[in-house]
Amino acid sequence: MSVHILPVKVYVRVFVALMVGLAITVWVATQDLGTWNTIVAMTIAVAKAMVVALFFMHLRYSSRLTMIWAGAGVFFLLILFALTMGDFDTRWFQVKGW
Amino acid sequence: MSVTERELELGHQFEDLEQQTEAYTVGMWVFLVTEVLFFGALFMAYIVYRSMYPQDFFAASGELDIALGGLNTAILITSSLTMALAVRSAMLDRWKAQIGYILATMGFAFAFLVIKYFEYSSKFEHHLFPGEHFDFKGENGEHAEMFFSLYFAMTGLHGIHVLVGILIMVALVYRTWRMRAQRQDYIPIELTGLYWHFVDIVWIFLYPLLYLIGPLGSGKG
Amino acid sequence: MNSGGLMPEQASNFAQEMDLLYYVLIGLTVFFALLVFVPMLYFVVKYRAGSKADRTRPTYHNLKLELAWSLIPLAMGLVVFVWGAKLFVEMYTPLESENALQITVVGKQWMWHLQHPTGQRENNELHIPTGRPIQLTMISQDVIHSFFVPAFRIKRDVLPGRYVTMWFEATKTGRYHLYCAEYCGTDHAKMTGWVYVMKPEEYERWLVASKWGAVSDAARDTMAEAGERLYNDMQCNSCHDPAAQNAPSLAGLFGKERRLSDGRVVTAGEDYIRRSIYKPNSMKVIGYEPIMPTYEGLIDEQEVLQLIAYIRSVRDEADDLTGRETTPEGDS
Amino acid sequence: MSHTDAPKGTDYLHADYSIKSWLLTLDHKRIAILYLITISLFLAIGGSMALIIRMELLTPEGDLLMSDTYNKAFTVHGVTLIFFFLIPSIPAVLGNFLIPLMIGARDVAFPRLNLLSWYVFTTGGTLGVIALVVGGVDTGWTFYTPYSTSFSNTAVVTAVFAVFFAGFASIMTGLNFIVTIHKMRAPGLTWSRLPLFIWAQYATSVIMVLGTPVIAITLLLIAAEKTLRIGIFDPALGGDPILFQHLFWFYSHPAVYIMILPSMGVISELIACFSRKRIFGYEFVAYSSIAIAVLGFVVWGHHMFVSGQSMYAGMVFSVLSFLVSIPSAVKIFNWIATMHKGQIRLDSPMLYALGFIGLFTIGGLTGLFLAVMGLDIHVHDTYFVVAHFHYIMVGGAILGFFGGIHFWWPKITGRLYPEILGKLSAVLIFIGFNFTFLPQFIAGYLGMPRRTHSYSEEFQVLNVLSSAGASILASGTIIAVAYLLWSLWYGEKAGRNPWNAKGLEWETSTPPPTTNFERTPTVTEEAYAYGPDDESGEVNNERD
Repeated sequence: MSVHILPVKVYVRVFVALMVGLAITVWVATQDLGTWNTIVAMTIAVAKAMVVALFFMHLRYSSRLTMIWAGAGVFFLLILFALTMGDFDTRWFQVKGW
Repeated sequence: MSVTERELELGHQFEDLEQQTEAYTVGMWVFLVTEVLFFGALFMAYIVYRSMYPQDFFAASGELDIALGGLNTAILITSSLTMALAVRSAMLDRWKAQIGYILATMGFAFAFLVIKYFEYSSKFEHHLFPGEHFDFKGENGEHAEMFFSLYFAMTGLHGIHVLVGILIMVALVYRTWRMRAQRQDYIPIELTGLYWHFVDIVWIFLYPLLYLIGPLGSGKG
Repeated sequence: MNSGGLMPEQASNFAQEMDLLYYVLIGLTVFFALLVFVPMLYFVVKYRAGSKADRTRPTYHNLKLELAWSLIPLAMGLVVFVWGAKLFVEMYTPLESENALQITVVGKQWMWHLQHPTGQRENNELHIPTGRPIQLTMISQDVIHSFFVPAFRIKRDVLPGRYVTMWFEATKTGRYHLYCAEYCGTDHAKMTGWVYVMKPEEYERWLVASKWGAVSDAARDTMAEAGERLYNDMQCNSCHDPAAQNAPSLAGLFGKERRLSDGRVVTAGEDYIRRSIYKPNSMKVIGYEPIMPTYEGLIDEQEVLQLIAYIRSVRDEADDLTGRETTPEGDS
Repeated sequence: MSHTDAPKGTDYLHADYSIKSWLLTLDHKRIAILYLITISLFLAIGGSMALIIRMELLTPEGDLLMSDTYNKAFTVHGVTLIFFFLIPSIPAVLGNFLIPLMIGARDVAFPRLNLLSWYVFTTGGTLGVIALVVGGVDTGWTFYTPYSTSFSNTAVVTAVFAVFFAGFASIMTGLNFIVTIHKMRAPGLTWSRLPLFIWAQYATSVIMVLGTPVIAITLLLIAAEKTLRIGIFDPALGGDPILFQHLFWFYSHPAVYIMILPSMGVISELIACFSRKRIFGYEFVAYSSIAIAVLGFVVWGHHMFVSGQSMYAGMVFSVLSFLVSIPSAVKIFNWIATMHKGQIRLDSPMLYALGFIGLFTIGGLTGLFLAVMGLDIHVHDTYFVVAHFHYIMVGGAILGFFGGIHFWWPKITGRLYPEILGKLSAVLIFIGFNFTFLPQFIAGYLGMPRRTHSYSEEFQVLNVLSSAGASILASGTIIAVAYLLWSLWYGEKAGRNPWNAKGLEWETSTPPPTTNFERTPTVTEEAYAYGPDDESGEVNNERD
């Protein structure tokens, strides 16, 4: 990972983006979009997390290995979510059966 | 400050500085993977119980103060900025700026914990801490205790991480001050920065999931 | 019991197929074990250090071989998976047929309570007829137990807080072991019992005989009657009678749709009734005030099952006349 | 490679005799020795519990122990052997010692973290054993709720906290190995030239790092629920015990691969060395380790077919469980193919390797019985399951560990163990093991439930057989431990490469100097380069 020094401007712009993201999240929460509320809130949160990871944590300038490991954590977490919810959300099918 | 590269501390097991830096960075990211899964299991419980008792979660979430939560999110984002600038100034060997930014980050972190303290103490007064004398007067609060169990588990674990972050930063400031005369390795500050940004990312997810659900304005989702 | 052989008795309709599946898998195991051990021993002997075997041109790669011993075992595995899944679904899907004998099982720390629809209550023992499907509706009062009868090849974890069902049909008369398979505490090993399988006429005689010594008429009640007695003792009728307006009438409730205050539409099955009894304000029906007190601790699991049997038996006259499903309660 | 041996007194064992030099060492080889001592103690404790259990099961009525004493005994057996012996054994002992040597590095990436992991492990393990033995925990190693949280009034919180604390040692070791293998390989040592032991250790470290945090938080939730009465897993307060099982098995199934993968790495080394031949299908065996690590995380539901999990999720887990068995099959077949046209020597490490292949094949195939949903209904929670996982854990992991210990014993201690006794103990362990656990398969299908201190009379014959076998297995193990300890003082001095094996760890002197290599070696040929010329097969015990 070469010593990559970013101009202060980049950091400030990232900071502003995060603050705007926060404002949007709060505003969206006051609107009644039904189930869309959560989906929108989560996409904004993921976007903010990506921005923090790529710029503040220098992931964008890190080696491919670091990026793979950053992705691995989230990938295996999603496996846990997907397969466990696969159980909880399909339990009520049981009554109808094959 | 004319100090050659060689005098930077190089572990005996490493061949050169570049290998050491890369090793510490990858090592830190692997540690952050364990933290992702450590918090992830709690998010798993949150997803399961919110899908089981949506109404109770919305009612219980109504008890949380959105403004304080939002302020806390802003504080943590700002502390992330000051930490990033601290890392940048460490890379540029400006140890005075570095100490200044770290102290700013610690200030914001401390403010975050103070706000958390007020939030927690108000919950205790309203008997919202899960346990024997938990009573929730809200409308459909049958499983509100589940929400508060998760609320205290997640924000409590996050709070402990913030506290640990502050302690590391105290050690860091002392080390930077003590070694101010020579050119310093930016690895320690870089790793603390990675840790701190991770703590910020966790809160970025916690805030919408815990505070911003339920009937705020007219929203029900 | 069994003749000290290596296989348990086959005393239920599933035993045959389960054992066949077991033999097929033993066959697969023997096949693959030989596929590994024979070449291994042969090579150990033939190519032992210093032997005069031909060792020219040793091979280190063979893609076709690698693919063969990956895909072929996977294909065999998937065949066995499909068969196993079919058997699993067949065993764990609740029976719809009417002539199934509905036995309720309540697992409690270190004993089994069993109830027949005709009111007989047994501890750690179950008398059942052959030739008739038996459906078990099971729940636990404390920790997770597991209802396991090896001779019938049936097992299912009995969970606290949720009904699970399992069905089988006994095919051979005799006395078979009942075990608790899921570790449940100090006397987990003693939580065993017996299942007596009798000819249908013998079973009828047993039903009558077991009621012979009944002293109070309560002991002679069927489950539904016991449920009705409890329904009145606990004054459920003061609110739930069709005349009273402050609670939804329970007539013909079973199997019907119920619209809840948060918009969800729920079919009123056993779980719904049980949760309404124990946690009423988590199941608020639209259009009614949530004034029902919780009966947690007042009524135990067996009594809830009796209430459910009673509610299941109460026909709604409107249904019988028109015979069609009324609109979900609360839409009127 | 010059054959000059390091002058006397500068190898890592004799460099410094003070206690402080051992307790504060940063040398990965010494930390490996510290780990070896600690896990041997835990093996002794767990193993003795196994003998007590087998004695109890000699008679159908529970007459040797009271029921809750028996429950505490099998909990000590389970928790101690799984969390404090099997999971750390090969990675922390053989991994710590060999990884830097095999990749030509001077030490692991983070030596201080390595020492910290030993202290965390030993503290956690000791606290755990004290809680289990003195306090007594009767929940079994699985801590199933709601029994562990609301109904068991034994020292669950202390034991759970101890396992949580020891889990960090696993995370530290995993993290250390991942960075070491990525960043500290000698020049020329590309991934395709790495010994397969390193591939297996890398895959194990990936599982340790990804799985351990989930069980850490699950154990914390158990402790929180017991102390603060929050209802995450308590059905009365709206919690769901099945969620506990999901979170528990999300770690605990990959944990069984943490136990078996290192042994597979050891077996690859042993088969190659004692057949004097390069491993057949090197890439397939290497990538199968990674495949096991990744697929190991998607199959945990096969522990919960009968537990009230929805049948559709059960089907998904069942299919994936068949998929995860394929990489293990690929490894077994490739080992057999390696022996084709080799120069096979049946020294004791090879006996352990062949024993591993035999027993692990049986263990793996009986696992398929349990992956079939229909059959699992009958055999779940019976002695069939107990026999299956002992075939994998003892027949696989422990045989691999013993094989590795015997193979690298000369390099670790500079001494040779008595070969005849080595062969005797290997055969004794193999016979004793089969004697112990084959009858349990039959008892399992007959319907004998597990974790019961009394059972029905018709199972007695099988249990007596099993207990008899257990004594043979125990005697074989005790003989092995005895002559290994004996060899420390009276064993023949070992030369630099007693097995004439290939691998960087055999290039340096025996026992290796503190900094492993005089100068970092460069690697030019691929792993296991047993060329035809030195396939003469005779073992020259260079005594220089």
